[in-house]
Amino acid sequence: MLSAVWVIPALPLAGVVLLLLFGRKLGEPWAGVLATVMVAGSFAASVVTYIGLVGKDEAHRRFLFHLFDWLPVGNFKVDVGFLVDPLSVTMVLFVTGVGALIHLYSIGYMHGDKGYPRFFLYLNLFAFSMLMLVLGDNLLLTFLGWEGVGACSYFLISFWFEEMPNAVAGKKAFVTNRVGDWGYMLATFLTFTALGSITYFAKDGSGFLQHTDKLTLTTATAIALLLFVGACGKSAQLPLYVWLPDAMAGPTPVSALIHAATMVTSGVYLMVRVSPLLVHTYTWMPHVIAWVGAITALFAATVAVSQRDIKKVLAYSTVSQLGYMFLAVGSGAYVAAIFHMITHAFFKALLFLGAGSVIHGVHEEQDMRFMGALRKFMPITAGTFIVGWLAIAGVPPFAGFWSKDEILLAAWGQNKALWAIGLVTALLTAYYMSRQVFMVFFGEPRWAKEHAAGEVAETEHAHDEHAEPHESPWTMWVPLVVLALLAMVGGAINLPVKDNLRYLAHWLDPVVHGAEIESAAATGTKVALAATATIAGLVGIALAIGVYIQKRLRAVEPDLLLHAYHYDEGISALVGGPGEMGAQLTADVVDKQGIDGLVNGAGWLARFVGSKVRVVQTGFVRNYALGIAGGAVLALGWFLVRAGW
Amino acid sequence: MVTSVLASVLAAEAGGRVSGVGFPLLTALILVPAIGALLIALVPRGRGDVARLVGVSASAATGALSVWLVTQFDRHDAGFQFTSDHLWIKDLGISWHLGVDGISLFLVLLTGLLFPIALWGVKPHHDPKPYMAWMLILQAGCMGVFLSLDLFLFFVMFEIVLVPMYFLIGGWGYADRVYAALKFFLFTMFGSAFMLVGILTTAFLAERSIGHLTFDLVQIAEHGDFATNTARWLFLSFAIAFAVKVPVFPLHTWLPDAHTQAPTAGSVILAGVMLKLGTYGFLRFGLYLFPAAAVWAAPGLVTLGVIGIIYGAIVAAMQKDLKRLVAYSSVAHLGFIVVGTFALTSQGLTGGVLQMVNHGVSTGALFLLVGMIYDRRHTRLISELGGLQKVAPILAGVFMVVMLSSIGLPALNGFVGEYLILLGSFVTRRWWTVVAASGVILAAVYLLWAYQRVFQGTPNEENAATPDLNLADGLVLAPLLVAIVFLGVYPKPVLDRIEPSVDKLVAHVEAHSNYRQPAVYAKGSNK
Amino acid sequence: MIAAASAITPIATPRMDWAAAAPLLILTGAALLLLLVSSLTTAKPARGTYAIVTVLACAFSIASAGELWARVTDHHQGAFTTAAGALTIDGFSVFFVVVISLGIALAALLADDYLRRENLDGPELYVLMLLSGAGGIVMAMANDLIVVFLGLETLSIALYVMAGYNRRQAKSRESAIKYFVLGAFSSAFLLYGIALVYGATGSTNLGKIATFLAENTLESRGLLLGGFALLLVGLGFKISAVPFHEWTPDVYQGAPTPVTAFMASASKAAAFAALLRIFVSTFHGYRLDWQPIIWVLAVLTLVVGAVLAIVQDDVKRMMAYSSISHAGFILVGVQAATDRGTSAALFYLLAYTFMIVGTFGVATLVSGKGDDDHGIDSYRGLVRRRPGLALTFTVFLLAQAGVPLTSGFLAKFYVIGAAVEAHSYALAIIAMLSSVISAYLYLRVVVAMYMADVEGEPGPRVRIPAGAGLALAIAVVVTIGIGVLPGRVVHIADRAVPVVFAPAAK
Amino acid sequence: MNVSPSLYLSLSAIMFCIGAVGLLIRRNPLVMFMCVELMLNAVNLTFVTFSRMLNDIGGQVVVFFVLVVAAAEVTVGLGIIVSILRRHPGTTADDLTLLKG
Repeated sequence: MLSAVWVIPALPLAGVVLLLLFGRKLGEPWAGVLATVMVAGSFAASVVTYIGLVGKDEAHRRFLFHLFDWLPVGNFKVDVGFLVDPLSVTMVLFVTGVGALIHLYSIGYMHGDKGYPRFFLYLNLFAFSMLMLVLGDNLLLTFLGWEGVGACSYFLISFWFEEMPNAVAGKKAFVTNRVGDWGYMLATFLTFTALGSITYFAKDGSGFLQHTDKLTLTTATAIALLLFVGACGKSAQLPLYVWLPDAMAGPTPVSALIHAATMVTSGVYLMVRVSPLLVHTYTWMPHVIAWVGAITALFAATVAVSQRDIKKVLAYSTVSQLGYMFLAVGSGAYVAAIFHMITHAFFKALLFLGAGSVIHGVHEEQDMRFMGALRKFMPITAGTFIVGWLAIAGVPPFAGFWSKDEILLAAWGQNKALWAIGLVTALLTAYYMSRQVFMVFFGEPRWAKEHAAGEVAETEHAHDEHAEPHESPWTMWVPLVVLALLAMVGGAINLPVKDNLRYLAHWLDPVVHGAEIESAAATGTKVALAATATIAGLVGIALAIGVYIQKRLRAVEPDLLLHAYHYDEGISALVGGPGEMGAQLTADVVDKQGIDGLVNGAGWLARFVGSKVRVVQTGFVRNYALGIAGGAVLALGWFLVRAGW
Repeated sequence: MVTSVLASVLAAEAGGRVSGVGFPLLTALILVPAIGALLIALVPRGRGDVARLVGVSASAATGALSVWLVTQFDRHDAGFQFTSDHLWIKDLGISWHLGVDGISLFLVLLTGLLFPIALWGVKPHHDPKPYMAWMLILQAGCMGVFLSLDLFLFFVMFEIVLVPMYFLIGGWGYADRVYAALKFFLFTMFGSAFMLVGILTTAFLAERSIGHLTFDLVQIAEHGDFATNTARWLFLSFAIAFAVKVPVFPLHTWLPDAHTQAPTAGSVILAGVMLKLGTYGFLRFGLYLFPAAAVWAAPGLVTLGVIGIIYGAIVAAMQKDLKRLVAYSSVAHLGFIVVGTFALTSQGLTGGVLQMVNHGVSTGALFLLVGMIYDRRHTRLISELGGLQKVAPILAGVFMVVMLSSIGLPALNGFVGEYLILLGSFVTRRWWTVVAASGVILAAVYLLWAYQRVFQGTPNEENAATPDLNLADGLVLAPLLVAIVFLGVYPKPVLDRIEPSVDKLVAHVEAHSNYRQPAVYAKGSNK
Repeated sequence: MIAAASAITPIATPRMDWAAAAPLLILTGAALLLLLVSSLTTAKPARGTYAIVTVLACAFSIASAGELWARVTDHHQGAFTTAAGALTIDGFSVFFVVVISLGIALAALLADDYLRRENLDGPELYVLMLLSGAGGIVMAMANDLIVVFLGLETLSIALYVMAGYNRRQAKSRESAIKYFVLGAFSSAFLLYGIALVYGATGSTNLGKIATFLAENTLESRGLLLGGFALLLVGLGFKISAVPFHEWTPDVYQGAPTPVTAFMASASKAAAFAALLRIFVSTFHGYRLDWQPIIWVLAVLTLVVGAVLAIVQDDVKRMMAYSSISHAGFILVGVQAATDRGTSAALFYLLAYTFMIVGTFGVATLVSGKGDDDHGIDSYRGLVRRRPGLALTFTVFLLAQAGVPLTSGFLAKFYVIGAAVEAHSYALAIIAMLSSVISAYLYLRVVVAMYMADVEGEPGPRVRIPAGAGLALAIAVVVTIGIGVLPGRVVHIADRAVPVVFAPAAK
Repeated sequence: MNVSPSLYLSLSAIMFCIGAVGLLIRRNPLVMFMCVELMLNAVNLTFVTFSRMLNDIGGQVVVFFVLVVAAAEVTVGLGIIVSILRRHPGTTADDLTLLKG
């Protein structure tokens, strides 16, 4: 039953083809239904595969499925084939699962959009690419998915292309990702030239992960670094995170699916996938990953504190949480990374969809300053959103608590400073999420004011509709509820309380075996750390209450943070200013005037010389005769010299 | 004029040595379009429709022949197949020597198929009769270049293609066409000037070691031996001609003018086929003829290739004319091919050859699309376009796919070529590759930016009136789109046919120079 | 000539092989016939009679040349001299008989209608052409410097008159006198050169000179080399090599166009024949002395011709300059001083004859009545008025530019090959680059014909008379024919290298 | 008295140069033409001298040819010159500059 694995990506692909051909005919809602069914189907297939894999004993939980040769040239062989092992299956499960839910959600959310079929076409294409990324049995096939999801996110971010900002955001996402892909490509070259293969595992044992020990320290580190560059691009880590906040320009389900749950985590997946290689790198390499992760986490958390756009907050929070995952990877806690990835997928998807539902409810308003008290109008959304909040804030027993705790524990083992940063981030996370919840669902309604004031252009159309915020249709809240449940109990897949309850750890063991660093900390320390983390979370919440509910404390929302330390603006200014000027210079001065100038100059020179020389042709016979005589004299001269006279 | 010789040659074929299928397939590939041109000359004036019919069918027939050639091609034979060899000018040892191998096979196919598409897809704005005739002569010439195995014959074909293209640009081009046509002709002739001297010198020097004067490529390549420095000079004399044709930075400035001013079909052929004359020349008459010198020159050429990649992209990004932008993108793409060629590894060369085809398909399609946009909007200025995706979604979608292939998105053809090239050059030219790879970022920058400005945003009223693609346009583009996807997803059949010849070439280079292909690339060697 | 021979031995008149001199006799005979008949009969003959007679004469001389070719290429006999070693009959001279006869015939075809158009009708031009042609053939056959001189003068004197043939036209008169004065001037140099060589070697007979130079080494070479210099001046003038070229544009432009065609083809060919036989063959041993000068002349001729051509706006003058640049190309073949160089030059001359006659033929037609309207503007949009003519002209232009599958390309290829074989790489490259420059001017004309936007008046309709049409047709067919299947001609040219005979010792 | 032939040669050389220079500096077509004649005769002198030095009759024979040629040139030349002077009396060589450039 494992060999049915090809069905998993095949279904969404079929969806793509069908939508491409008949999308317009199907129209709403059937296009959406079709797409949803396809992804749901591949979820089912994933479950089947999962069962199939569980059926095998731990040692043999790796299944290779060869489809066809892709790029066979000389010694370089890359096939299109799938690698089924605990890691990929885990990914597949939650990608298709969460994916299916979000598809379902979109049916309602995209209601009435003229691009309805196109949207689901893209979504399915994305699902397909993501599955290729996860299932691919070699770096290049993963890269195919890798770039595929990049392209899809480009399509989806600029989905409403009539608005130039969306288009720009999409382009920015693609290009920034490309910077990362540049590193990824080089990594594949280096891997191939060092080990003669870029296949993860091969039946004949020629897969590069099967003999990473042959690598020199330097090469291994170089490969790891380059792959990490790719990961930074895809998973929005410093310094390449800039595209993610802008990506919120896309429809909210997209933000939930691509920019929270699945695509952005693929960097983490990649790192875990090559964990056998990471162990052979210089000891400083993991630190690099950990520190980049930690700093990003803190950086983004601080920025989230003063964002006003409901989605921007979640965006920065996503960046921050991804930072967490890299912190985990860097600390050798691969399981924790995956664990957090999953739980994060649950609660962040939940939060985004909730946000979407809110935006939907208040008629495309995204500025939290014009919300408030919405819990009365959209109870389900509010309830589920609150669950998500508690989960991300790390309040036990919600999913977030467990995974975050694991990471902090690992960080503690790696480096106390990292742990400290993690802790502060946890506090901030709790704080800004509480801030969001309070601003949106509690306090006094400000949306009414907003309509009275009638500011903000994009809500004009809201007037003709009934101004009251309203709950969303079932297609939208059903996924919310499901995700909320998952966000509540998701932690159960890896409970540290008893070893045999750490399912995920055991499950993933074959993959990360040898790379995973088990925390050496005594149970007491563990408990203490857990407690500290929880307290930090609660403190954050408390502060938020103080600021936004009781209004005892003044809100700290400096512009510096609102503008994300002007990092993004700085880069844009650099590219748009000197960068573009330089390019313009190259095009106009160097190319047109310089090189082409030379070419035309040559032609001009010939004509110029001609026009000067032709005056010799005076028309006077005597001058012509002079020419002959002169020639004669010169010729005579030469010959007489030759003759030695 | 081409036809008369071909007629006589084909007549001679019966007696001649012909391998492969029973009848002189390669000669026919050159002859059929040439005769088509002759037929068109007989068509009465004012019967443009007839001329067009003849033109399209003749070029389509050639395309069919080239397809048949591919089916008959023996993928296990790395040498020249379907060869036909006849003395042409006895006293100078010049012969009508044709042959095809994995390197030229798909270029022949490309030439065979791109012409009918361009001829059928784009109607000339006036005088269809001479237009069609010139086009067919052009096709014959291009075929000749890819098929000829005789230095003289090659040069003849290499030069003769200038004339039809000159007339096509000058006669059916846009505002600045005369300047562009002259520039194109003279610039290329300048390059060929050196090559002609080079060819003659090669032949006369080879005469010593071979014993009799001959211009036969194979004989000279196998038996002619040249002093190290002589070989280098000779290589350079060829290289200049090819570098102009490719074009390699800094000899590229004829390209933007020619491509922009040429009529749409002309641009398609220029970019799709004629640029390959240069890169193909580098392979066949650079590496094969002067292996050692090529190895010696490789660093320089790879450097120029890399410069081309970056430079072309930067300049392209700043263009205000969409067609000119695409033209400059060719400079960048051809840069990749040069890098791959002079990486001197199986992957690099195979990727290079494949990329020639890919570029032909993608850029050909791009020029078709730009032409369609121009026909609808009568402007190519990016600033005057905008928001077309709203009114012409299919056009936008097709453009998007082609563009992504040009950017090098995996699962589309562009990626396969570029990846193999970079992979192939990574060991032999590591740091060059690192820089070259950044070309894929820049490609995304200028193309996406262009797409954004042309297709996204809200259309103003002129643009709002733009009609979408009609069925005919779709049918023209369909084969190209199929090729784009097929070559991206399942290039194996193509690679399998290219690779043996490439390996043979690499082996030839290794045999005649101190160069050794890094073990990791060579077949069979497994670390 | 016979006199020259009998001057040596008064008693025995030298054996004269009349068959060998057949081409000469035919041409001169035809000339005299035309004169006689036309002066004796008062009735005006049917139009075109003169031209037909001339063409027939040329046909016969070519036929006789065919006979001779069979003889000289026959192993038993091979090349031979006649008229007491004054004339050499070898592949070389036979080849030139053909080239020059062709030149006359084609020019005559052009002249036929032209003369009526300019109402200058009459036999004189044909007579002059035939005689001048005969002179040219004498130059090609000459085995004696004096015979060369005689041939040259016969050629030139007739040409002086032909240049001024269009009496009513000031330009024509001017070109005549310029050509005359400078021609006489330069032939004086030639003569002086002959004198010096005579003084140095004791003979004017090429054969004797060759053997003398081969057998003795001169203690002082001054006299001989001085002779070289002056011979080069004289011949350089005729082939219009820079700096002896300045008459060319003026005369070519001023002379009646058919005459220009004749000058550019036949007379140039004859001059090169002399140059090749004297320098490449006779003075072969001294090539190290004269090659450098030829090198310089070639470069100057190539570049100056090309550069000055591109700034002209009068097509006729343009072609005059481009003909200079072509002379440079032929000089490249001469400079090689090898058999291949000679064959290359021969091939070039043959190919060029057709190209240039065709070119000036088109000019004749396009200029229209008055033969004055040669500005490039009169070619604007010719393709609309006369697509056939435009295409024909395009062929000639591209051939001159050296585009493959035309005779012009093969000529260049051949010449450059010779240069390369002789290791004059620099010269080869310079030549090719200059051809790129001159390509510009040919393309300019093409642009005018095809790409000039013809708003406004399309210009007068061009009449294509039968004779000229035939000439152009022949020229275009041959130009492409030789370009596509040159094997035969190359084979002939290869075997047409001059032979220098020492007369049988008496 | 016997005169060294080199004197004759020098004399002829000088005559030749005089003729050449004359043609370069004079404007009257007739006079220019005479200069050419002078040059030709200078050459004749050279021939005769050489033929004496080499005592080979050929050189002297040449002179006759040259004279004949010269005569022929005269007839044609005068014809051309006259045809011009008849239309524009007093034309000098420098007035003939329609063709130039």
